[in-house]
Amino acid sequence: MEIIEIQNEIVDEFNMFDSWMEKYEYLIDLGKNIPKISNENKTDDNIIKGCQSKVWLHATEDNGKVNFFADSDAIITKGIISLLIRTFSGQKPQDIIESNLDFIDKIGLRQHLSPNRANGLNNMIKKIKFYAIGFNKKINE
Amino acid sequence: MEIIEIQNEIVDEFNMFDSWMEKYEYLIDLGKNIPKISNENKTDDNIIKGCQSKVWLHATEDNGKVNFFADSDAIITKGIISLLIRTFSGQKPQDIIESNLDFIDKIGLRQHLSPNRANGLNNMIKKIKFYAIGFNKKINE
Amino acid sequence: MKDFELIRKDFPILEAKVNGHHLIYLDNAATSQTPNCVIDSISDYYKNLNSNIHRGVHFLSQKATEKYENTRKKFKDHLNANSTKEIIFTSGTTHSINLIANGFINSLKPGDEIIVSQLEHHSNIVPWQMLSEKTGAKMKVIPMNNLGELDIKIYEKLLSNKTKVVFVNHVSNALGTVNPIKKIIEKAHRYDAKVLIDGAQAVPHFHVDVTELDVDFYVCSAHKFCGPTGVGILYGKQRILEELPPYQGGGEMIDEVTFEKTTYADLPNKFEPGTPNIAGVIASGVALDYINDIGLDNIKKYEDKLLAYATKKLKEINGVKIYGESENKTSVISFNIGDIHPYDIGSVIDNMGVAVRTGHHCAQPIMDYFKIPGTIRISFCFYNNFEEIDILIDSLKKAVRMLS
Amino acid sequence: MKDFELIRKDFPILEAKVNGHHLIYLDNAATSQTPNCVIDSISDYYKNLNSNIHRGVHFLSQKATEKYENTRKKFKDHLNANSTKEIIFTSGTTHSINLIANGFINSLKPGDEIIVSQLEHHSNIVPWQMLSEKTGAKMKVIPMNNLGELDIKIYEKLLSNKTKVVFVNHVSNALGTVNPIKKIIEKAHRYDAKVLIDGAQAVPHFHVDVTELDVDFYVCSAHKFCGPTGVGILYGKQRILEELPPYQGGGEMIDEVTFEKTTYADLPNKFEPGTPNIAGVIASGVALDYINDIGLDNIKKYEDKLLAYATKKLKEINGVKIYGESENKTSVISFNIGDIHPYDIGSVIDNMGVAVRTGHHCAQPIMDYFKIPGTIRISFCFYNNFEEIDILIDSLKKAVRMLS
Ligand SMILES: Cc1ncc(COP(=O)(O)O)c(C=O)c1O
Ligand SMILES: Cc1ncc(COP(=O)(O)O)c(C=O)c1O
Repeated sequence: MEIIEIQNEIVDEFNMFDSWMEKYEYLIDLGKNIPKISNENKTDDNIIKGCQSKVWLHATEDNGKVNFFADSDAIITKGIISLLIRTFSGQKPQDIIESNLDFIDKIGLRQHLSPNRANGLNNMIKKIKFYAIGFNKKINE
Repeated sequence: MEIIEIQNEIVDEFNMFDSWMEKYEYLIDLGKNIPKISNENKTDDNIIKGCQSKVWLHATEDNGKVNFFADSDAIITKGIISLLIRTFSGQKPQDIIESNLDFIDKIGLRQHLSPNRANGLNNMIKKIKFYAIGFNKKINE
Repeated sequence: MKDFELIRKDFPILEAKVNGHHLIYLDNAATSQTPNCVIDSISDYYKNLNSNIHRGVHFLSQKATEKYENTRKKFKDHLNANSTKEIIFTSGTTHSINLIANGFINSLKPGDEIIVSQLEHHSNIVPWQMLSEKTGAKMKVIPMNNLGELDIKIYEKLLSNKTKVVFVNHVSNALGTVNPIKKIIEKAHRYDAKVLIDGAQAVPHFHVDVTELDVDFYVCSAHKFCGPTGVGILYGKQRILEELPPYQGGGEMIDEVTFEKTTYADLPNKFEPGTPNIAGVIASGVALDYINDIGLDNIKKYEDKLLAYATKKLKEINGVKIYGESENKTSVISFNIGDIHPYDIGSVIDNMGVAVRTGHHCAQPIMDYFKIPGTIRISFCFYNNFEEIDILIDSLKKAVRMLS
Repeated sequence: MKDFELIRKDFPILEAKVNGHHLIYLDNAATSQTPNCVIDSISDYYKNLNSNIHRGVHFLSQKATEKYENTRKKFKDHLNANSTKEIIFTSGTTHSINLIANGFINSLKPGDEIIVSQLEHHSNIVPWQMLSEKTGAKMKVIPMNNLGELDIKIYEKLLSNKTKVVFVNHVSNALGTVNPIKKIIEKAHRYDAKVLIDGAQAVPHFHVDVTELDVDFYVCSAHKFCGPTGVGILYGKQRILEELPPYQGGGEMIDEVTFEKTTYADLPNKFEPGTPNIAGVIASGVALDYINDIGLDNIKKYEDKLLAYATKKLKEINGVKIYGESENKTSVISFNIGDIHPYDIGSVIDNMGVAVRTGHHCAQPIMDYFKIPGTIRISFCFYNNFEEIDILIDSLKKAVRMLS
């Protein structure tokens, strides 16, 4: 599936819920099933700054596609990053770089995130694009 | 006349005026007739701080009585200090030290003085009492 | 005794709704809410007497200066200082501490020592760290125990003739511990060390008497005692303030300026250059009057009851661990529940209208001590009530259910 | 074109009475008055979103942070900065200048030179004097001529490779002269010197574009452009701000704190420790919107007319001497009448409801140049009108009659 399709799928899923509580519960569920980063990759380099909770993010490239792995000590944060991983894992670097991320707003999450967390989210997206840019360079060499 | 009598006299004089303008005009008149400080006594030591205008104040002792001389570059300030001189010149140091100065409030001037000027006025009174204390010591030695 | 339910009506923000729920504001240690009289005093200032102070000869300037200086007198009286020269208005506790720390820049030298406590807010650590770097003076730390209390025995051992300054908060913002500052001050003075007490979390909750404490510097922020943002109050002993070099240069703090030489004005102006937060300072005085009308003794009694009730109720939740269990505490409870990240709980109950703080509360050394990333912190003001605590407890239980 | 008479209704204080007379407020260079929208935004803040910013996870904190940061964006756009990281909120112009002066404390050394103009406000002299004393760098002064204009020829001669910093105001608060800062900046940059422009008297009156000016630091105060007291805006080039050491230590300006080491946060937080004047900053943004709604071009045109009219009328009074007669002036007239002390005139017309400033206007070097104790200064805002100038002139004539 293309990034845009996955995003639409996520928006549809979230639209099924009426209350923020159900959205949060779903997010927590997702968090529990995040593609876990291996312990040796839980390095300081892989920590994303700007969150009250710690977030580690690692990426590998396989056959021109990027795979993401992450973890956090806070479960809601894990849920959020799992949405990002679902969107971007298995995609081509170029597509990641060019993607647009308005689905976060569309699922009505932004208003339930603290600025602190929103800031953390922006940093996660930055880090994901940063990985993609790196792999893109490597592929094109 | 005793200090308190002079003060009452001043209060009576000012009570004759209805408007601040007349009071100011009277003050300006008084300022013009201030017992002038001689030029050699216009030293930095004799400057009173805390006014936007410069005020010089000098005192001499004669037969157990204090005489004050002053000048200012602002005429209203001169008027104010001339009231003080009228009250205190020719008085005994001990009487000056013990005197009360509420006549300033009674003539309704305080509300027409800026805090800056009120501050300057307080400093003038301090300096006058300071002179009196000095002379008192000398006399009692 | 005041009717604390009636008091709530003075605070318009307590009517706010969050996500359809009534706001329950339990983040008072970060900033307290503002009663109508304080809000009105700000409007009133701008509608009737806004003007630059001190230098003006005109009517408005006179009125504004009078109110501003009268506010200084209120704080002098309230803190029981000796003179209005000992009260400096700043933009906040952080600014005040930096002002004092800078005051020691010429007198400290390598070999000297400054003593800080492990319980401090970053605002009372970083300025001294910067000073220590600049002067070569060493920082020593009074450690705390498991209950969140300072170890006075070790403090005594740290003190010596090398000690030049000691800085401790009166009440810890992260744990609520009330420190034995009278003892701390007395012991420091035996070695001629100066003491700065950070009273940001004390002044809102009980009465402080700087003369009785014999403290050298005492600082607090208006926004923590129902006043506006942007105003700090700094008390310093006159004799010491007179000796300190000025901090910032500008208008009003000088006596005469030429390009060759500038002479500084007397206290308090020496430390108040530039146009101050005039409206804010005046409103801080109104806030002070407001809490004095209620009475700090009444406030203390009532807040102690809230604290005891909330502590008891919290302990009934499975897995709750409270950090800071000194006998001497005010109005703050820091805690975690099981392994759940404090941030997760904070986010969930926020959506239920309950405002608490999570994180390190600008006191990382305390978090390091307990080896935790942070805590959930609830903190009371006198307008909080028992019903709100019940709702908090309920929301916490729901959050735990969602998150485990 | 805006109807400037209608605008007066936005300012409640203009209805005030002094001694039975209508207030005529001509002391706008000291502080400007505040429109209802700004006053209301402060009340609104305390009634609806008061909360400590940045660190909170809860609703109020989020709303307050959003508004605060959105205000930063407004100033970034207005000044045409490159990034919100370049906008620092302080407590005023004086604070901003001290912050920057302190930033040079490690890089200046004996032999270096800093250049100031003779037209400066004490706030832009004293901090640099203090820096000069601490570092051994020398201060050089750009002199002015009889018209109150800086002598650019001499400035060029003062510049050399030794020059590290130049600081000049955009508009002189004492004389109203608009300085040719674009030229001043350009010439300083040829020697790699940094330039700080004190825009306290410029930002209220015309449009300022920091990118076009290529200025390194630009500072102003909200209370001079219809905003509240206690708020300063500091623009600095990102690259340079990043290199400067932090000024004050505290919460929010740090990344991590241990007793061994502290790492500082990114811009702008590095320079905003402690709880800022949140309500004030947000209200400053409202003030900015307000003057932008009127339009700075409209304001400039209208104020220029007021200035021309008042200058003409004043000159008709016998014995009037105006100080500061540059072709390039805004909204300020400094003058004396005959030998009459300015203080006397100020006091008399104050009793007639006319508020002006007298004295040295925190610019003693200018008074020293003219060998006068001070001046009477009138200064306009866009809510002043021609009728008010007529009343001023009338009052001055009466005062002269009384005083001579
Ligand atoms: C040119 C100039 N610089 C600096 C200042 C100081 O501003 P503030 O008092 O707001 O710090 C003023 C205001 O008096 C000024 O006119
Ligand atoms: C103990 C303590 N010290 C200092 C501060 C800093 O106060 P402000 O942010 O008002 O400067 C706080 C408030 O957060 C505090 O709780």
